[in-house]
Amino acid sequence: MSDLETFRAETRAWLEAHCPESQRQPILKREQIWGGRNRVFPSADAQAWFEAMADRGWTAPSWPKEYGGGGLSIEEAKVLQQEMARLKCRPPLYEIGIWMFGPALLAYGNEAQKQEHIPKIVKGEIRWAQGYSEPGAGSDLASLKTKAEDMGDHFLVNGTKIWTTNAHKADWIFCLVRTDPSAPKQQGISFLLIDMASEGVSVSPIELISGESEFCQTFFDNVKVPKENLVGELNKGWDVAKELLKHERTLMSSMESMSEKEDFSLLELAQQYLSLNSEGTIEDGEIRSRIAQLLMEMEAFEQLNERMFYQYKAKQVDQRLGMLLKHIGTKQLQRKDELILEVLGNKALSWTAPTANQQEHIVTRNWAFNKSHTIAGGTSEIQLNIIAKRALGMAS
Amino acid sequence: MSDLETFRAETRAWLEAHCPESQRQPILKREQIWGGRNRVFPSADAQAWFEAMADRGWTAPSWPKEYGGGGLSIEEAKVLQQEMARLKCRPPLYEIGIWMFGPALLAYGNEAQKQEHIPKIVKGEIRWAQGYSEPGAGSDLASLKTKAEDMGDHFLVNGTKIWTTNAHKADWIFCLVRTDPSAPKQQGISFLLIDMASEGVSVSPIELISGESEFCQTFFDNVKVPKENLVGELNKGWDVAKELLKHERTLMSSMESMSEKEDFSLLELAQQYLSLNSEGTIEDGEIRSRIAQLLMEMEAFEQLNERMFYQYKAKQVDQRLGMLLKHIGTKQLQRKDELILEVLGNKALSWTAPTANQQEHIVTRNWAFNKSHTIAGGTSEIQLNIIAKRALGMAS
Amino acid sequence: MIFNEEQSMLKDTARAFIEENAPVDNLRKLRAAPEGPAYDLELWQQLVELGIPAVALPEEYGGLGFGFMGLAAVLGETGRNLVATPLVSSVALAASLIKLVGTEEQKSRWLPALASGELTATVAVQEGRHYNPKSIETKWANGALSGSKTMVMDAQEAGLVLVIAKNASGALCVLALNSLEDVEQERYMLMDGRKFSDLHFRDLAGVEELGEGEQVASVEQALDIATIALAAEMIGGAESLLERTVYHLNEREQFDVKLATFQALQHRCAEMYCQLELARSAVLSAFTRLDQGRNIAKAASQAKALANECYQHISNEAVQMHGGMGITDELDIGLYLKRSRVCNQLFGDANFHRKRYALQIGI
Amino acid sequence: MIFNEEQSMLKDTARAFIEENAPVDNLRKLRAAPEGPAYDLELWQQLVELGIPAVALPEEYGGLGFGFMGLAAVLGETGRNLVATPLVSSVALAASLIKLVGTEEQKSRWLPALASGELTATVAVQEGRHYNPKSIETKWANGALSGSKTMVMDAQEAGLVLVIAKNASGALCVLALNSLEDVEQERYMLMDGRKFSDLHFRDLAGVEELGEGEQVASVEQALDIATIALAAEMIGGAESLLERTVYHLNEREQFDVKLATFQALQHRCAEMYCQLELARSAVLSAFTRLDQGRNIAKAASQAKALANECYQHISNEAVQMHGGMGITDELDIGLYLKRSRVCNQLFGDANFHRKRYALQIGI
Repeated sequence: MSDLETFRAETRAWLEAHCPESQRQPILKREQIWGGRNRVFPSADAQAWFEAMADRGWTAPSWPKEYGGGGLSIEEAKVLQQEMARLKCRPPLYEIGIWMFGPALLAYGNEAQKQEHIPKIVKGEIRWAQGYSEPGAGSDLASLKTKAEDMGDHFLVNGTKIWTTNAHKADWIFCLVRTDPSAPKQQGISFLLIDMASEGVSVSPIELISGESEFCQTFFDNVKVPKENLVGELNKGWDVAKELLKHERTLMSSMESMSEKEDFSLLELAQQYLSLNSEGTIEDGEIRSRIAQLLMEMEAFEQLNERMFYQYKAKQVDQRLGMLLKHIGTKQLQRKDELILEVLGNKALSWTAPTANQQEHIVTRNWAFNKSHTIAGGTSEIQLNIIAKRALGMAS
Repeated sequence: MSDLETFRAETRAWLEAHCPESQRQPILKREQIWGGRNRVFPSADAQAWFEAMADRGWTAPSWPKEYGGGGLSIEEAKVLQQEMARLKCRPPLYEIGIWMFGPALLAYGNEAQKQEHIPKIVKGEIRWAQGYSEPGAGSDLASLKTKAEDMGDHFLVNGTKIWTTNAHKADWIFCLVRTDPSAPKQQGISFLLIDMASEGVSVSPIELISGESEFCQTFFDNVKVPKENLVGELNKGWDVAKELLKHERTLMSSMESMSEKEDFSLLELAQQYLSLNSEGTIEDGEIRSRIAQLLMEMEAFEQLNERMFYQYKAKQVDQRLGMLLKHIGTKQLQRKDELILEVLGNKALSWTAPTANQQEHIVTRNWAFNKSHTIAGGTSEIQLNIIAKRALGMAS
Repeated sequence: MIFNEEQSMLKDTARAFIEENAPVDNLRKLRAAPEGPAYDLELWQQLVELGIPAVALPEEYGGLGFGFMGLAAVLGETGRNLVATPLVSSVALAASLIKLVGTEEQKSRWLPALASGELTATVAVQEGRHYNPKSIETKWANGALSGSKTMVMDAQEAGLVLVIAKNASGALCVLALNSLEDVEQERYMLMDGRKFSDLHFRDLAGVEELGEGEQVASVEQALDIATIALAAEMIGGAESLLERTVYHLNEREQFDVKLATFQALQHRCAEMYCQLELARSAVLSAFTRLDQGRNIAKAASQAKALANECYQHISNEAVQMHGGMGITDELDIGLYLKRSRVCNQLFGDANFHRKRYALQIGI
Repeated sequence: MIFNEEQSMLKDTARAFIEENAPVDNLRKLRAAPEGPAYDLELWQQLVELGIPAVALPEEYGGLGFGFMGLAAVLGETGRNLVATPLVSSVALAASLIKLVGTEEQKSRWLPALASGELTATVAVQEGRHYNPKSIETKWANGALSGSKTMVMDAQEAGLVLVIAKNASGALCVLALNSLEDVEQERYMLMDGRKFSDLHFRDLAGVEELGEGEQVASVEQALDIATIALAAEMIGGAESLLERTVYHLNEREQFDVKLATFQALQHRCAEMYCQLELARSAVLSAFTRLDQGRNIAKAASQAKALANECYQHISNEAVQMHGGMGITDELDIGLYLKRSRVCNQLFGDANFHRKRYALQIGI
């Protein structure tokens, strides 16, 4: 047996032993475990499962062991993912610190910063928020105006950030701030960590078209930030941001599978809501073809991801393919939502919802919320620009 | 009875009396009557029908009577068109002079030019070609390089025109030429009429992907052109060209109905080539829906044209609508061609064609030829630019 | 195909009135009160005073005889500002149904009241998840009405509820209820902030039948009238969205240039405009046919299918082109987005109407 | 999902050889001779010498055992330059059919000859206007073969023609003809410049049966292998078109700037690239499954449907973006355009495969 096969066998056995039956069911949004000082576990099972994983560092399987991570190789991490999928284990931790901030801090943070923050992310003790966008800036991130003035022993921060996901629940926020107002746009920006408990920080949730308020505006009014909270060099924050954006894009493209457990499959909904003929196939030929077409393309998207994994393993990475993921993934997700609406008919229109069941209710809210996916984290238009210029080499 | 109703009754009676039965059948391309010094009528009936119409000036129904036109009002012309459609009369004359050049000459030509050229167009005695585009210029018409030097008593023309439709069959060509090389692009251009029989004019047909060669390259090598052949003012040729382009765009959008008689209807082909169920409806639900969708949109395009006609009549013209016609019409035509290919299956693939019938053969060639419609006469991309900027007022 | 002078004046009047009195915020107020009325009753009273409910009705029943084209002009305006009114449920649908199906006595009893605005009515049609009047199961037999209806518009506000059912021989018929007192009702708000009702009839007796005998063709025609009325409203909404989007792109700068200068956005807006004008042409053509007394079965399906796709596409593009703000409830864009999806389902989605159109043209 | 070292080397070899020896002009020569061979026989001999026909066959029959993934690598390259070869008809389809259906004796008789290039074979499948192997009517009964086949590839060049028929009990079976001498043939050129044949069998006797008994599953699998082989060729063609288009846009100036700088064109090219890589991933996944010995029924339909739509869309866009020159026969773009439409029909159009995929996933 190869090392990897041994690892697979051991992992499978360990998961079977440590993942309670209740944690192998599709997860509902309200049962997700996020990091945070004040986190509350939805059940004893959930807590046990989380703690077992966090102890092994498997909340961040491929991070270095010295900071509490799992220390797995990329192949081992893939095996862990496969085995978890096989047993239908719930993700132990949902956390922006795991997905985006951690990898960037590991790359750009100093030793003290890594020691301070990474273990807490792995253990889910701190919930992080992102402070990039500003009102009126849209995709033009670099036009940000929030400023951090050097006051000798600290920075004094003033300004407003928007789209700070769940900032009202976050303990810390990582921000891009302008430290040199005279420099050209992308220069003069620094990457700063700010404790949300600091004086002068306030948060106001934004109501979305889905009725939810996951995004916030975060206001900084003369907030004092210690100088040791600067990540990377002064005025070089753009580099850290770019590293982080890489992870965000990968994340966005996998949103689909992340939210899958909550929003049910197009295939199953079609079988449940459409008229079937005696052989069990969908009677209406038009919608049947449109569903098949989308499912084919979604399968191709998975195959594209798989191809990239094998390229990575073989060290033959085609950099261009990564640039496609966000646009393809989010567009497919929205097409799927629209088709689901069509399949459900008037059952998908509920809002206050006495006539809709829980499933129908979630489907509708997801449809509305998911309109954000082609906007947040780099709009589709920006993605297409990138593909044209960088992947295809079109002149600009 | 209103005047218009009287006119309708008279027109109907006249058409019934003068349009031979053979001229009420769908016309084949090879039976189209084009203008020209050397035109040959395909049959005595065709000649009789052409001459009856030309005598009344109804080859150009709304042109002034003094130049041989029909002198009809816009409403009367519409009635004539409707009655011809009702009886399925063939168009008596296919001629670029009728569609595009004549209206522009009526607007910009001097009295002598109108007297010289217009009656011959109405009578189909001269076949005209258009000399606008040049090799390598694409949509950037104004970058043209063919030059006409003022030699005192004549212009000396040198250069090459491309996409000169049927130039190898034409008697005369109207050209845009550069008369002031020092002026900015769109200035310094003049509108010149050139007899194709002039010394130094030569023509080379271009083979298209459809296998046809309707388009040519036309070369001018020290061609002497009399000064009286200048239309409009010197260096103001762009104005004449714009007038003419208006008619070209209207024409392109009606290409569909013009070629309809030759390429059969999607509806009929679908009924002929697809499996029908016992009620006569198409068995395959997907293709049935796609056909219905396109037919709906094509009907809406006709309704749009109808709406514009009523706006015109009521003097409430919405200028923006005219800008949409070419793009919508040509795109629909190409979608229709693709659907027909799909409906015919491998029957639409013939080229040398022993296994295909005449209908299948024409369908295939049309599909290939019609790819030119979204390129010639202003590409779809240019049309969309125009719509965005002029119809919607988007900033440029 | 175009508005005549009277109809154009009516359109201008409606636009001016609505701009002044019915901003989109009105819908937010209705949405904030789930138990409240389905539409602003005071505003409706003002529209009544302008004579709107009488526009399309013939003069013999107290109507103004402007033709349905006049109603189309008004519906485009209510659609532009998402104004909730009983124009579709009562004026287009219920009044047409009474006119087409009712006995002379019933017409005289109800149409003048509908024209004057004293009475509003609604029609219960839909059953199940997807609109399909061919598969109605509500039964009218032995003097009793049984079955369930869903997506009924403005039911609580209506003084008269017409119910489409099948009689003992399986043919379509219409029942008229002056009250919902003995009917089990569930009222709910949908994503567009409007209120709809489910009605359940259990052997309901003492119901008046509208007209006499089989009414298949007339019922279908009344439904077609409602279908194109809704389509006219939808075109108004899509038009407003496109205008708002172009305005936004012309205002907003990014990377130091106006968003409107990006060619990719220009082309997408141009495509939307093409789609909008095609759909609008189909809707106007259907209304023209209607006023000419011609059959509109095919035209209604064409108009609704195109309006559905147009409103859906433009609402998606509008959200996307407004960027982050487009997905906030603060902007009105999301309200149009959600309204478009409800309109999609009312009187049949695009798939339903494509199939119906195919049938009409014999394929 | 990716090429291994051997397969990558094979791909590089194939590309170098084809760039050098088989420019697109080769196809023009074949097209100019309607009565001439279906493919360049000399070029094919050189490919044989490179061992290409042996790539996917097992070593026991004289093959190289590189797996079908190796063949996919070569097909991508022939697709890029529109090289006509019997790789799909003989190497992918006929060889697979013999391997899956033939008796041990038949395999030993034919496979080594196919591997060495001594023999090429073809398979007659299609009947009627649209590909559908479920509705085959060619009959094999009482020792006689009757029926008609269309769109048969490379028939005149083949030393062995396999015919898919139904036997007396209605099950699929395969017949092997060593010669077409007693078969009525019509040979024609299609729009892609390639030659195809119609074959008519009238109570043809003395025909050898391939294998024994019912062969439904094996025949279907062989057809699936041919389907993905063609899809691999199509991806190569689409890839080449996209490269040519981007090159053209980067070269050509209009209004004093490069066409490539127009954002609307950039976004359309980016969308094409997304579509291309999705389709390519599906094709590579199907070949991987095949080499792993897994069922490819669903994968083949997915790959072909996506390849069809991808090649069709990219070829249309390529013509449009090349402007006037795109519609001339002088440029190669039109040759790809026409090849894509023929490929669409071979082994099933997108509609056929969408339905087949739907069936596979149980809807």
